[in-house]
Amino acid sequence: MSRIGVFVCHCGLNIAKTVRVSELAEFAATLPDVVVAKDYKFMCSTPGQEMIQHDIKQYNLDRVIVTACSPLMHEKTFRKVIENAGLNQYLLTIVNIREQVSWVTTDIEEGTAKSKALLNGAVYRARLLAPLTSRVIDVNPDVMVIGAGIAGIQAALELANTGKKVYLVEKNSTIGGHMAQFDKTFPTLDCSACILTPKMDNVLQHKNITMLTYCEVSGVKGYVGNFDITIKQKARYVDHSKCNACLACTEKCPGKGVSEWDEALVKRKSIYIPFPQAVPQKPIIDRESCTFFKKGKCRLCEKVCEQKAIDFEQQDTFIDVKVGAIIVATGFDLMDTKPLVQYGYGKYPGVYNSLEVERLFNSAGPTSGKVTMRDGKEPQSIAILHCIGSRDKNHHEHCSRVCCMYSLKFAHLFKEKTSADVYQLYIDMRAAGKGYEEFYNRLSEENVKFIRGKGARVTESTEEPGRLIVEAEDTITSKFMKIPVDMVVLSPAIVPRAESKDIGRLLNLSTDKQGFFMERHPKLAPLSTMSEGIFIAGVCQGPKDIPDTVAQALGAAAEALTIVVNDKMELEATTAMVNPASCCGCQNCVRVCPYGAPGFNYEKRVSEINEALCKGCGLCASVCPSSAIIARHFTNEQVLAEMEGLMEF
Amino acid sequence: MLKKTAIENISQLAAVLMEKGTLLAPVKEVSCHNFAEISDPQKVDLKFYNTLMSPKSAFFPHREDFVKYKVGKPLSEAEHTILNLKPAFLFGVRPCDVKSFEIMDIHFNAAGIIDPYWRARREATTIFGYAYDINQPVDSADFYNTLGIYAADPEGSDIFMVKKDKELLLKSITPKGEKLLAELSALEKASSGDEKYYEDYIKKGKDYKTRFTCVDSEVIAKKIESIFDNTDFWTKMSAACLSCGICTFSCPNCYCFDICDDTLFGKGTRSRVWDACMFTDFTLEASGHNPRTQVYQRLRQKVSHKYSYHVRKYGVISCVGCGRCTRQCPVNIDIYSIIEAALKA
Amino acid sequence: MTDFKKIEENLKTEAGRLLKEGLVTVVLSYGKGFDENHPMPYAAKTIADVENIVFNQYCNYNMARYLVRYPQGTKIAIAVKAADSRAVIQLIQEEKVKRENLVILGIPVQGMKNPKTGEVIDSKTTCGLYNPVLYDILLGEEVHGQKNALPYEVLAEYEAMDKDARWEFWEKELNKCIRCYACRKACPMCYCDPCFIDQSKPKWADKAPQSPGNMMYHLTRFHHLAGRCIDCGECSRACPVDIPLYLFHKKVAKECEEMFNQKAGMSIEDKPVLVDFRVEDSDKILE
Amino acid sequence: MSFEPKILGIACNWCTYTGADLAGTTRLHYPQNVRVVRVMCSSRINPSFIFRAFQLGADGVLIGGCHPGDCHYNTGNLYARRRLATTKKILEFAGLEPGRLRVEWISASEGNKFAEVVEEFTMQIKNLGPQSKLKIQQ
Repeated sequence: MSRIGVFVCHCGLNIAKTVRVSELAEFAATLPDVVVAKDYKFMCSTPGQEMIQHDIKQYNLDRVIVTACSPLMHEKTFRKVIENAGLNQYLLTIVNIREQVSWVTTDIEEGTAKSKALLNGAVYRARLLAPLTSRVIDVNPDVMVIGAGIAGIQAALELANTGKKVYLVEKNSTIGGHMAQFDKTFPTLDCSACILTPKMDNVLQHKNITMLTYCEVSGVKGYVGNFDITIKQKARYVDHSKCNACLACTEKCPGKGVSEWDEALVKRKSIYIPFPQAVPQKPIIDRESCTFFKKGKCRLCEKVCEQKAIDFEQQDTFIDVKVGAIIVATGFDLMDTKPLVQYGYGKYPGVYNSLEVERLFNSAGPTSGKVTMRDGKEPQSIAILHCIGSRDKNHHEHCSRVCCMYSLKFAHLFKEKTSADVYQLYIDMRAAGKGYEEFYNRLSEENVKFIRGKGARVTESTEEPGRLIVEAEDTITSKFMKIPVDMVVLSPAIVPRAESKDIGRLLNLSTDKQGFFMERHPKLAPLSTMSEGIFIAGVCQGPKDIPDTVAQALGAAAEALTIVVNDKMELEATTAMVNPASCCGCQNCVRVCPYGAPGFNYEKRVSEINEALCKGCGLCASVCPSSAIIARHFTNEQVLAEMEGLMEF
Repeated sequence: MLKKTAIENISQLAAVLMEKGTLLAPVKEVSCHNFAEISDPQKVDLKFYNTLMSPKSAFFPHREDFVKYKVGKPLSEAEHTILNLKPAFLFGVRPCDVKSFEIMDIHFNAAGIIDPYWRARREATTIFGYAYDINQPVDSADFYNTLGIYAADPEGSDIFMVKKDKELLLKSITPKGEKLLAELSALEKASSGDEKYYEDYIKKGKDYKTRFTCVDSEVIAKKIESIFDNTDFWTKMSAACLSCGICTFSCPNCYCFDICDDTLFGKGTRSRVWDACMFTDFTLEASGHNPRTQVYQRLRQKVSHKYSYHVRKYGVISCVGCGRCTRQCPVNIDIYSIIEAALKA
Repeated sequence: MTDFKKIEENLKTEAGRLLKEGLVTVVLSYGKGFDENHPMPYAAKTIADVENIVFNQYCNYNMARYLVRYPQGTKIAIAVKAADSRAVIQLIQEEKVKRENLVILGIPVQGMKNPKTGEVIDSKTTCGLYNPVLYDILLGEEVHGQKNALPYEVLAEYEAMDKDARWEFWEKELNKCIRCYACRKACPMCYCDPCFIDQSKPKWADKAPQSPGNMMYHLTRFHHLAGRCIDCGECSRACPVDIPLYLFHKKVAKECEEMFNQKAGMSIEDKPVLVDFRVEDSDKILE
Repeated sequence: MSFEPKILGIACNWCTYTGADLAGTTRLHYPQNVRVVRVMCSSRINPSFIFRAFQLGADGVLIGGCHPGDCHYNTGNLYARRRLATTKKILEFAGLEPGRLRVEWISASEGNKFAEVVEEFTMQIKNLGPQSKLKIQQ
């Protein structure tokens, strides 16, 4: 016989509005084994918590049911509460009558009836709960950061400065990310390189950071505190341990590849560093365009290299590292706007996307900072089109957040560097950031033409070949407009990196509809993920500007630190175990477990589960034909009992 | 008293008995006959050799509810099942099966433990024994002769029936049977020819031979005890055994049961459900220990219980040679052959 | 087809040789029962035992059932008919026995009979194959030229039934069950000990032979055998109350073959389909 | 009174349960007939749970898991897909209406899908009427 206490929360009116909470408590009191049932305004408040603790002692409770919000919200809170009152934390059951009842109905009859059924299920389940002991594991003190843009760099530096060893993995041959491509940053217009490159250099110099450029994460095993990561070092064909960065090779190389760094606006050598301030300052060979790889002869670079660092035989290698926590900062791509044929990107040379324009402004860019178009001419009139593919139900519903501001920045820079007329075609001007509205106001005074209306189409002028016509409706005047311009700048939707899907899969991260990584909670745990020990920072979680990205990076570093700062940690006790007396030796569990937790003891002819590897999914329990596997906290009995309770009323 | 009826009119007799109480009689199922409570008198069917399941379920049903209770409510609120029985008629029981009731009485209705459920049913029931048809061949699995039972043994029946061509002769054996038979006006009076036929039939029953081995209960009891440790013997005997429960479930003398508590939506029932010593979990103890994990141990237990322990304790073999276990066994294990082999071992 | 007598002779010869040469310690085949019509599964362990081996039309038992009874590593010779060999393959897949510990004596045969009914056992209640799928020694000539038996033809009638009629059919059939568990005990793939239905934690169903428990037992058992049942029909022949369990198993086997493109017990390289997956499995199977 | 079906929902913690929470957070209204059991992964669902649910009187069973490929445990739902498909075939051949068991992949961000599925499934079960075949008659 259990002694169950039931505590029904009103959550102000959040629950009480559509569930008769006092009736629910009265109902609970009639259920077998329930010795006390109460309702209270805010169960998670201090008086609420104290009431639970008081009643545990007064009524000698051995099970507690909190009927409130989702367990994903407050399970941890109430576990602490009962633990502090001397009860094992796993003897708590949460009944979710807010997210899954009161908030999804307007009918108090329905809401109350469903709450009773759910509560009854919880009572059935609570009776069968068993106290569990959390596992304590050793924690590896190192951290891996995936992606070395500003978010990854900032997080890595922060952690390294606390003395933790950081592996910074970057798929490109240099760190820096998108920020290194920018010229100025809004709203302050400080030079992007000036604020970023010192950090890049810090990374290079930092004794606690192992920089793994031109690398990809190819395998992840283990769990929080003990991740085993396999990293693929892609072949560079240059032995960086020998290379002294003289770059003689890049001068001699006859090969011509497309400069990814300059958004394909120019060519680069086949052996190259992406840009002058690249870190590491050592070249790689682009196999696709290298004359030797294509034609079988050349090897000019090899001839000029005094260090004998060129190695055409180099293969991809694999590096294994162990870390305790992971920060994912894989950043973004711009949406490919070619399929949006109405804007003519890829068809008309005068249509640019925003990153290309960033490079045009950049003094290290293809035009050395002069705004000239693909035909070499300076544009006389420019239209900047906001929200291309974003805030658009046909493509991406989300707002890309930074486009308004960088478009204003572009307008300013165009005004500064050319004499062109600049048009801004926007839906709404979103300038909600520190100093942003001020920046917008400043631009209004810089003779930029603001048209409230989304650019609908870009066509070629029939009268003046080469000139473009931007069609739009000015929604303020309700006038349809055709604006002749030389240059069109598209602000495409910001989307997650194409590769982030693979990373997500490797790390078990959920993604939202747009493919951005899902945070554990949108407000209270914006940097944590559903995978314990894995954190997210920067645009891979959702579009944001540099200040927010840096703030998230710092936050993620702090979150990771909370794990690796301890040498031990507690894990959920909800693992599976085998009852050897019932095991029939079919080895189904061994066959299905994604983590290799069950193993077969050939001597005893039974399966055994290595609890350190078990993540508690319960798959083994459901494939066990003889019900020998006990999925702790979700045992067959507990689930069956809960079902019975749910179906009784 | 001897009465008779045409077999084709058996449903009329059934209808009369149904008016008086509950009638349990053989009915034809897809490929066998079984005793069942009759709701349609036309369903009574005497064209059977013997039923698949023994008639023990008339007194000892597969499941017997004892107590109904509510989870969380005090014991005082629990309801005990009380049997309110109408008179019952168990119709068409073969002599070996009739004999089994007497053996089962030892366990349920004799000094020591009296099972109210068994007793109530037993007392409410009038048994119509039914001689084997001695004009038909005997089934090769039967061996009731070995246990001293014959094809037309009236002993133990209240009324005993023999088949005469297309007629059924009914003879009262006990005062209870006599009283009932007198009340059954639907039946015709038997002629003196019938009387003679009946007497002859009973006599001829002795010559209707099943398999037979001379078994003295004391001798076999001692013998089986002596080979308890002969693992080779038992392993060999049980090599084919699958450990299913059909032999024990169909046996008229197996009486093991399990007490089960089943609850649904807070309402519970405590009941007695047949169990079988051939099941692996039969002897599973709460500690997890199981003294009989091997097939040979379980088969040895079954044979020893019937032919040795039961003799030691109650003086009789707990087997009537009805042949059901042999007939139903999916792998043709034959307890008669085991006994024969044991005697030679 | 090689006649029964000849197969019996071959069986005795091979059993004798294997035991004599010490290649195996036990030969699982068929032996004398209490009369001619009632042979029994038989484990010959000595050369003297070989004389007791018989083979006739009633030797329908699937001897694979007995394989798991012997300690791992025991060298076993086993006589198998077509479906029986599939059971052996399935057990090898499930690592209950090792291929290298087995000498498989294949029996190509047709015209086996059900001793209870005298009916010829054909594709109605079994997989309909005549020749063993896997063997080391064949004890007769392969059966050829027979009309190709289709194991799932028998299902058409039941598949065509209205769902309510089918429910009525199964409810009636499964309610006959007396829970003697002969079906699972005769089944070569039901090697769990304890069976889920014997568990007290949790107690999946009542022990009494009544509808809820019977349903839970049989439906779950059908699931446990999904993709594993090799359609030997032994469950139905063992059943004292003649529940046509083979029908249900056939249906599940057929569905599994269609969904997962793999037939149980055909290759020792396969993995049981329900402890396996393919990323490209279609969501259509859930419709 | 119109027939209000009792539907048992079994949802995986990471996707469908979170998705159901999201439906609440975003105040999407849907019928209150589904009572959800939370399990860690859709692969935890033992087919016998489903048989039992129907025995307990569920008129429908709704199972929710992560989209294939997005399982929090990598491959759990890929096993679940096969196992649940087989369960469905078994129930169907036993004579239960196949529409009474439904499996849906609902991600943590698909609160609206959860609400839609519940709405649709509840309608479907209402049309099918009470489930009496497997329900234990007390």
